[in-house]
Order: sequence, then structure tokens, then C-alpha cells
Amino acid sequence: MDFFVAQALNGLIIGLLYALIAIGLSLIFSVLKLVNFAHGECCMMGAFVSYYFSTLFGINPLIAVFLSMVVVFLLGVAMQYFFLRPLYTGAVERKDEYAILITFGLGIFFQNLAMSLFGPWTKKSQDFLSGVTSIGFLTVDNNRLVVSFVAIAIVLALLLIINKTFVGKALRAVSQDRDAAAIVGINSHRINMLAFGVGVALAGGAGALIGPIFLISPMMGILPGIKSFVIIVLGGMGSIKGAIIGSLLLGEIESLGSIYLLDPTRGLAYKNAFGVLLLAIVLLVKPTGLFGERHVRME
Amino acid sequence: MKKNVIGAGIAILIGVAVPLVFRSYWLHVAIIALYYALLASSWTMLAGFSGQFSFATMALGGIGAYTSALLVINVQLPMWLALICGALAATVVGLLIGVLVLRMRGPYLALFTIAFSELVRITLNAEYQLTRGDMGLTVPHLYTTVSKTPYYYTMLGLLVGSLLVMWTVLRSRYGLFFRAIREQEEAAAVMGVNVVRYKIMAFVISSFFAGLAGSFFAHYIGTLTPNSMMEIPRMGLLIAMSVIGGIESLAGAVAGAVLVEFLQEYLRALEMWRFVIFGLALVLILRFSQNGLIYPIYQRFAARRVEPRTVADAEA
Amino acid sequence: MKTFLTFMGVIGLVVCIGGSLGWSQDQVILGGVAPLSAPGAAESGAEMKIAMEMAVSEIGQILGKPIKLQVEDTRGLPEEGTAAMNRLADAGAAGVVGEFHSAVANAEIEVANQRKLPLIIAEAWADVITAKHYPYVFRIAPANSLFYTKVSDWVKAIGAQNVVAIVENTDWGLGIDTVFKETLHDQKNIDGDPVQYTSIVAERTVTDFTPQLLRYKSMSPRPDLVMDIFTGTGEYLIVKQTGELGLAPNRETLVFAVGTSALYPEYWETVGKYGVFSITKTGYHPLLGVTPAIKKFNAEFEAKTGKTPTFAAMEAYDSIHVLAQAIEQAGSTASDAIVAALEKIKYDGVLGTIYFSADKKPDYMYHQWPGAKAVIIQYTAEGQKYTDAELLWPAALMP
Amino acid sequence: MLEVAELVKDFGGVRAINKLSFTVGENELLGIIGPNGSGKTTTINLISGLFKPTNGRITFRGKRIDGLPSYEIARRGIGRTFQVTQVFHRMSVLENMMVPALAVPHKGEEKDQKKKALRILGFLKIDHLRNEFARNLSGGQQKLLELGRILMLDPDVIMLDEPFSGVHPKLKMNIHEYIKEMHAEGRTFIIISHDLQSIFNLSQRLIVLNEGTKICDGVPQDVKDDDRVVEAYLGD
Repeated sequence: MDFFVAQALNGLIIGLLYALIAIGLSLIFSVLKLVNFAHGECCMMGAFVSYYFSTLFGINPLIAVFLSMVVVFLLGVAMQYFFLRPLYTGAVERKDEYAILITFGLGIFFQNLAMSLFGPWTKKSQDFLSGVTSIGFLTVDNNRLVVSFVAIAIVLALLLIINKTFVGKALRAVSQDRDAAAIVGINSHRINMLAFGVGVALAGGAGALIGPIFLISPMMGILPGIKSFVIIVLGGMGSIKGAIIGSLLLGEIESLGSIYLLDPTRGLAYKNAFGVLLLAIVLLVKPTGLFGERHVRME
Repeated sequence: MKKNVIGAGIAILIGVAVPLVFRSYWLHVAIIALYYALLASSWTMLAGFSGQFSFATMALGGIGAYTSALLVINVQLPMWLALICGALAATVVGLLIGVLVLRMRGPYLALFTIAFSELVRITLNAEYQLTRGDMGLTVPHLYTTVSKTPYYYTMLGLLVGSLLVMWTVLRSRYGLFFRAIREQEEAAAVMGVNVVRYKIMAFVISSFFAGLAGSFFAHYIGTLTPNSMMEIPRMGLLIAMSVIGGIESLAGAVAGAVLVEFLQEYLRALEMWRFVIFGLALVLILRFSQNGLIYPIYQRFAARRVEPRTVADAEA
Repeated sequence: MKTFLTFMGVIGLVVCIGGSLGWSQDQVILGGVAPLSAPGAAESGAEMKIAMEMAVSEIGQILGKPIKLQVEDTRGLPEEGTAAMNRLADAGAAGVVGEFHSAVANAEIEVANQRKLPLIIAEAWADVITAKHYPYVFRIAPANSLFYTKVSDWVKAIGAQNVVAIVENTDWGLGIDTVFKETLHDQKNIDGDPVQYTSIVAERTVTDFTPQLLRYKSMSPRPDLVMDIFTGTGEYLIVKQTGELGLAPNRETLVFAVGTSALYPEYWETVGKYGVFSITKTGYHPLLGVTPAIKKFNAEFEAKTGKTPTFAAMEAYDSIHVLAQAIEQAGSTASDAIVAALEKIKYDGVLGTIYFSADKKPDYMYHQWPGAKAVIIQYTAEGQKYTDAELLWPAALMP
Repeated sequence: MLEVAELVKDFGGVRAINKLSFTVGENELLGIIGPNGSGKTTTINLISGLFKPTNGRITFRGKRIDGLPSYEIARRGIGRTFQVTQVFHRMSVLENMMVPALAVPHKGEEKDQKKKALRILGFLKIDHLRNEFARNLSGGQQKLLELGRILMLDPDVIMLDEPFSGVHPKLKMNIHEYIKEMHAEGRTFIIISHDLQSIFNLSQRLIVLNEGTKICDGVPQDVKDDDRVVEAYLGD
């Protein structure tokens, strides 16, 4: 029992981190109607930015997380301006194909750039709070606790913004009907930029938070990226609620599945494959995911 | 039409002459370039002509490679038979993926194939008792000779044969359907095109050639690891090759693959920065010249010979 | 048509330039192979490359000709290793030294054998590398079996009963796992109790080991020793997560970071205080005796890089010297002459007097330097250099 | 010849079509009108098989066709155009025409089909554009191409979704003529349009939809005078 609770707690913490990444991807999809295949790399960029902020300038690592979100936000705005905006001005044909290839290409570019700029070595960001917290049989690293709370706070803040503020309403309006939103005077280009920026900033924040826990390296973005793809399909493309539930589900499945489903050796080896299998099953049984409504195509 | 045939003939002649000029290592580079050329053209056929953006080409190549290698090692299958089995294994997997996801649209296929590639990579790593995973599977070579020349001609033959088959398919009515589906899936459907069948057909044919390339690679290179063969960045390089060459042309894909592979060797001194350059080239070309770098140059010159007839003229 | 020709011509031209790059014959080319970029262990590769350069500039000339050192990046990938060896063979290298990853070495020895290119493996431990009995392959690093049977002796000597391990699925990791399974599991420890050895194999890209470590933590009795049989990021993460979960190091459980990565400053950067009292192994330690050769090498290396070299650097350094001496003794760069010279060589290097065994039993002993040493050390303070860590085994060497 | 009975279509809880029934007779020219979102295009999408009905039946020449894939329905002789013209952009005009010709089995020799395509293009007066990429055509020319492409199917029923929207007035008259000519050849038409003048002119019979329900069915004159129709349009 103790063992089970410890495993479930671990899964929950991992799930919260996934949520931060996946919500960003889902937000981008719901507004821009495209999948950002460079999402994992934005996560990696966030991790490196916060690492350098805290090690070179001695900034408190928690503040560095938010600074890195700002930097990645700006990066996202630039990406959207130079590479994605043409999708909505009619300058690009074959929008679906272009959106897939350009984001994937940017991801590959960022990976190689990071490898060249930062070197291949593994780095660790500064601890948020060192030490461990023990409650009875449960021992949790303080970093993981801090990260969980920060992740919850960011997710709640985001939900609040989306549901209660004007900006949130504008975001939802554009995500439901771009043309109608334009008629009521919402500048959809600006909303696109905002949604993309915020979406990748969330990924960047997640990367910065992962830093002290799973260490950082130029290739660190690939797995979180793939997992967030799995999650948004699982939760339903473009559904924020689906992304959150999907993330927690995947965190638990990985944590418990690698212990209970297979023999221990295989469990660890196949851990990263669970999500993919889940994805295949969901696609077979309910292709629109848990909370998605229908397939969306650009154009 | 006739021009193309002559052009292809000259390209083949140049290809045949390569071993006369190149020394061993550069011949190796040439073989690898042709290997990527086959993968890139199979991806181009799928993505460029039928509009299905799959990221599973390297993984399917890997399936072909491992199937063929394991059959030779464990069942002592004759090399040529194993090579075909490898290609067929990739075809079957391609068919399964097709049946599973091709009914879906937009980014689903891309999402699924990325995840699928990872699944294949993880599985090949995890089953290391069979595949030796990251340790590298030592695969028997196709020929006993140390010389690379026979490998080169084999690969050249495979490439030319495969291109011929793909070209024939694309010239036929199936090619017409592939393109119609790429342009407007629904319109194609109401015009009587069995969309799902032809999407799967394109996927299956492309998978076969990816598998074929992979199985040849296995018996040429002699060592296989899942991580280096099918990691996501490798797929990125393959796409960069196709895009630089021109995504809607088989010849473009071949030229792109050869160009990028050789540049990668020349620019070795730049270490990792050369991949930054390819990445940058990829996004800039996508952004500013959707038809690639090489093919439009060719087209621009070729277009001069077509009689001038524009819409404006027609309406006057 | 003409345009297609031009177009193919340009590509052909680009391609041809490469084909005609020539080399000059009046120098001796020594090849090096090392992982210089990810996913390889680039820290070790960089160190080995510097050590090779140091050795070359000391030697200056071989057979009266200048030396050209050509170090190729293998990225820790077997295919890249194969390609690198082929490039070196084409460049006309007289011999090749280096390599860190067993899997890559395993691919490289095939090329060495096929193209008759003498290869001295500096730092790859898997038994299989020398067990294939290839005439062109030599090794300075200890074979897994040579060293890890001694680790088993240590485990038994400290009275451990429950040993758990997380193993990376490489020749190196699985080789060690096999040695432990054979020499540890179900054997009696010093108190006469049977030792239980449990291992979990994982792929190199795994980052969260928590579920498996939690399983180990819930074992009864608690494990005495956690073996972290990983290199690079994984090695760091296992030590870190073991600490975070309160599993080890503590009074009940110790953690043994088996990979070389535990000797680098990055170890402390990543594991922090959880590294205190962690255990690792090294092929060089001051308590093994600091010869003048070592003193000189260390001083030069530190002057050049500001870092303390590990034994990987020393092995790479000695390998170049051994190769150079063999070429001098052979009097030519003909590969068979070099191999014959290597089989008879005696070279006093940083690590000791290097020679190669001709025994084929045990099978990994062929062309292996039997004198390779390795010791078990324990860190006692955060940020400690490995040269200041305490020596645990062999017990006889303890002061 | 085409019968729609008790047709229901739901989109995630929203009922787009509610128990719609109507029949179309041989060589009839039926118009469907209704305010935005009344379910006109959805009806066509259901008949052409792009959507699967939630409930109800569609019969063509006495055989059920609901649930059949689109291509099968097309092969049985029901062709359609789209509200937003959907030609195959990066294919030449002739290639556009050849897709239906080659997609439907047993259509005859490729050479004859090509001749036929040129004949149809000539009829629509766009044969001089046969080697242009379809994307280079003007909006009106694309409408004509779409129409021509349908003719390659030799359909008995042609469904036109907004054939006059965004079309130059002169070309609109041409399209009127073409429709009349083809109708005279014995084809059946179902036309959706916002252009009430055109549709009142052309149709023999009109169906009016509002919120997925049929509110009126009759000859144009009757429909014009129906109170419910006026109300539906004013309420829009």
C-alpha cells in the first residue's frame, strides 16, 4: 500500500509537469489550429535560459523560471511573426503541410543550435529548495514539491485568465470562429501571436522547472515534446481540460505501469512507450480523444 | 518527356562513373548519399505527391534493416531473400499504420508517426537480447569483398530501379489520384476516388522502398543501432534533404540527398554547426521557396521552352 | 535538357571536389577515435583528445618524419565509429588509438581487422573487444571481468547481502551485470550469508528512475548497495534520485556510481550533496603511487586545461606513446610490422609498464594489458576531487 | 429517383438536420433555399456521403446509399460541387478533368475520355486553359472547371452548392445557360443558392429549410408567398 501511494504520488508530480507542457500545446492548437512540433525544443530553450540566468547572473532560480518564460514568450512571438503569420495572411499555400514542416524544422534547428551553443554536456540548474520532505513513509525531494506547486499555480492562473478576462474571451472567440472574431473587432494576428507566445512560454517554464530535477541537455526536449503530443491527442485536440486530465493520466500510467504491468526490467525500458501505445488505442477507439469534438483542418 | 529521359540517362551515366573517380571513403559517402536518396524519394512520394506527412520513414527503414539483419543472423536466410523480407516487413507495418490512421486528417498522421518512430526505437532498444539495442547489432555484409565498388553499384541499381517504379506509379492514374487527394481530399472523394485505398497505397509503396533502403544499409554498414538510425533528428535531416531538393520532385529529392550528404562531409570542420546550417536552410526554404532550392532552378530554366500562355493572355 | 545537364554537372562537380582531396606522403599519420559530441560521453572524449595531442607534441617525429594526428569524432555511435575508422584508413593512418564506448569499439575492431589497421583501445572495458582475438586490436583499459570480479570480492568483504543495480543496456553495462550475476549472486559473503543481486536494465535516454528506485526502497531487507551502472546523464540522475528518495547513501545503503562520469566536476554540479559518501572506481589514484611520469603528466594537463585528468586521459596519452614506439621499433608503417612490434612492446608509461599478453585464456586476455589497475574510492565531502577521495579497495593499499 | 426520408444529423449535441424528408423526381430541377445555418450544405454533404447521417434513409434508384463512402455514391451517378470551389489547385485543368474519368472503373479508353474532357471544356469555353494549373484560373473559371469535372462522371443527379456566389454577372448568365442545357439533356439538378432571383428563375420546385427542418416545399410561386418563409428570412 505504502509503495503504491509513493508510486502514485510520483506519477502525480510528473503528470503536473506534463500538464504545463501540454496545456501550452493545446492552447496553440485551439487558437492557431496547428500543432507546434517544436514544442519540446521550446521547453529545452526555457531550461537553458533559466540555467544561464541563475548561474551567470546569480538570479534566484524561481525568478529565473519566470524570466525564462518571458524570453521564450518573446522567442515564440518572433517565431509566429516570421514563420507562422504567413499562414493567416494567405502568403502560404498548403497550410497544413507548411504548418507541420515549418514547426518541425524549427525544432530541428533549435536542437542543433543548442548543441552548438551550449555544448552536449549535461547541466543542472540550481535547486529551488534543496533537501527532502518526509511524511511517514513518503520521501519527496523538495524540488519536486516546489515544482508541483508552481505548476499548479501557473495552470490555475492560466485558467483564470482564459475564463475571466477580456484577453481570454478574445482567445476563445478566435479559437471558435476566426472570421466572426474579426468582425467584432478582435485583431486575430495579435491573438495568434499571444496564444503562440503564451503556449511556448508554458513549455519554456516547464523546461526551466525540470532543470534541477531531470537535468538539462540539448536533446532533453524530444521526449517531453512527444509526450505532450500524446497528451493532446488523448485529451482531445485543443481542449485545455483534456490536456490537464490527459497529463495526469499519462503521469500515473507511466509511474504505475512501469511497476505493475511488466516485469521490472521491461517496465523501465518500455516506460516511454506506454504513452505511445495509449495514443494508438485512443486513436482506434475514440479518435477525437477524451474531450475533443471533431477533427480540425486548417484552410 | 524526352528531355527527362535523356536527363535521367546522363544522371545514371554520371552515377555509373563515380567509382572511377572516388577513393574508398568518398565512395562510402556516395553510397550513403544514395541510401538517403532512396529514403528521401520515398518520403517525397508520400509527402510531396500524396500529401501525407509521415515522420516514420526512418523508423520503417529501421524495421527493414533489423528484420533483414535478424533473419540472416538467426535463421541464416540467404542475404537477398532477407533483403526482400526486410522491405516486406516495412510494407506490412506501413499497411498497419495506414489502416490505423489514414482516415484522419491534418496533423494526426504527423503526430502518430512521430510517436510510432519512438515506439520502434524504444522497442528495439528494450529487446536488446535480440537486437543488441544500443550496443550495435553486427550484421553480415552483403559481399565478402572489402571493396566498396560492388556495394555502390548495388545501391545505384536499387535506387534507379526504385525511382523507375515510383516514377511509373506517379505517372499512372494512381499518381493522378495521389495528387488529387493531396489537393482536396473531399473533392477527390466526390469525384469517385477511393481516398482511403489510395492513401494506404501511397503509404505502402513508400514504406516498401524505405524498408528496402534500410535492409540494404544494414548489410552494407555492418552495425546497426536504433538510436542513431531512427532518432528524430535523423528524420529531420532526411526532411531537410527532400525540402532542399524540392518536395514535389523525385529528382529533387535525389539531388537534395546527394547535396546535403556531401556537404555534410565537406563541412566536417564546422562540427555541429553544419547541422545548424541545414536546419536554418530547411526553415528558410520552407518559408521563402516552398518548392525547394534545386528544383525551381531547374524548372526556371526548363520553363523557358514552354510556349508562353498565361491566364491573362487567355482572357484577352 | 541543357539545364538538366548543368544542374547535374554542378552537383557532380561539388561531389568530385571531395573525391580528389589528396594527402601528402612525407608524414606519419596517427589516428584517434573518441566521442567528441552527444550522445557520446563528450567530456571524456575531449579529455582524451587533449592527452593525445600532448603525447604527439612530445614525440615530435617518428621515423624522422613529422607526425600528423587526426582525431575523429565517433559521437558514441557504432556507425560513426565505423565511418571514422574508414576515414582514417583512407587517410593512410599508420595506426589508431582511443575510444571510450564499448559498443563503438566493438564496431571499430571490425574495421581494424578488415582493413588491417592497428588499433589500441584506450578506454573501453567490454570483454568482447579483445575476446574476438583480432590480430590488429590491442587494449590498455582493463577488461570488465578483470576488474569487476574484484569489485565482487569487495562487496562480499563488506558483508553486503542485498545488492541492487540499474544497468545501462550497453556492452559495458550488461558486461558488468553479467560479471556480478556470476560472481555475486547466490555466493556467500564474508559472514557466510548468501548475497542477493537484483538488476534492472534501462535505455540511455531514461530520465526518471523513481519508480524502480522506490521498488528497491520497499525491499526487505533494505538494499545494502545500489549499483549505478550507467555513464553520463543517467549516472548522475540515478545518484541524484537515489539521494532524493532517501534510499542512499546512508547508514543502511551505499550507492556505487560505476561509470567514469562520476570522476568529473559535472558530477558534483548535478548530484550535489547526494554525492557525499557515494562510491566510484578509478584507474588512477594518488595512493596507487605518484611516479614522476604521472606528476609531469598531471602538471602539464592541468596547465593546459585547468582540470585534473582522469585515467581515460592517461590511457589515451600512453596509447599514443605505445603506438609511436611500436612504429619506431617496426621501422616502417606497414601494419603487420607494427602489430609484431606491439606484441613485443615494453613501454614505461604513466599508468605503468605497458605490454600486451598473448594468452588466449581467459579469452579476453589476448592483446590485453594485464597490468591495468583500478580501485574503489569513496567521496567524503561535497565537491571533492576524485584524487582526494578515500581509497576503499583493494584493502591492502589503504594507508 | 432520389428519396430522403426522416434524415437526422447531430453535431456534438447540436441537431443540424431534423427529420428531413423529400423526394427528387427524374429530370427535376430542385432548388433548396434557407437562411444561413439552416442545413442546406449539410443536406448535400449527407447525400454525397461526406457526412454519415445520425438517423434516416437516403435512397437512390430504389437502393439505400446512406452509409456508403463518397466515392461509391459518386460512381452511382450523383455529382456535386462545393460552396467554396474545390478544384485541384496544383494540377492542370485537363488533369482535373481526368480524375473522375479514371477513378470510376469501366469508363472506357483513356484516349476517349480525354477527347470527352476536351469536348466538355469546349462546351464550357475554357478549353484554351487546358494546360494551365487550376490555381491560375479566375474564380469564375474555377466554378466552370468544377462543373465540367462533374460532367466527366456522367451523373444523373448534379448537386450545385452556391454556383453563383462570387461570379461575374456575365458568367452567371452563362452558367444559367449551361444548367438549362444540361437539364434539357435529361439530368436532374439540386441547387442551393443565396441568389434568390437566380434560383426562382431556374427551379421547377423549391424546398425551404430553416434550422434543419423543411418548412415549405412547392413551386417557386407558392414558396414566395408562404408566410413561414418570409418569417424565416426576416428572423435571420
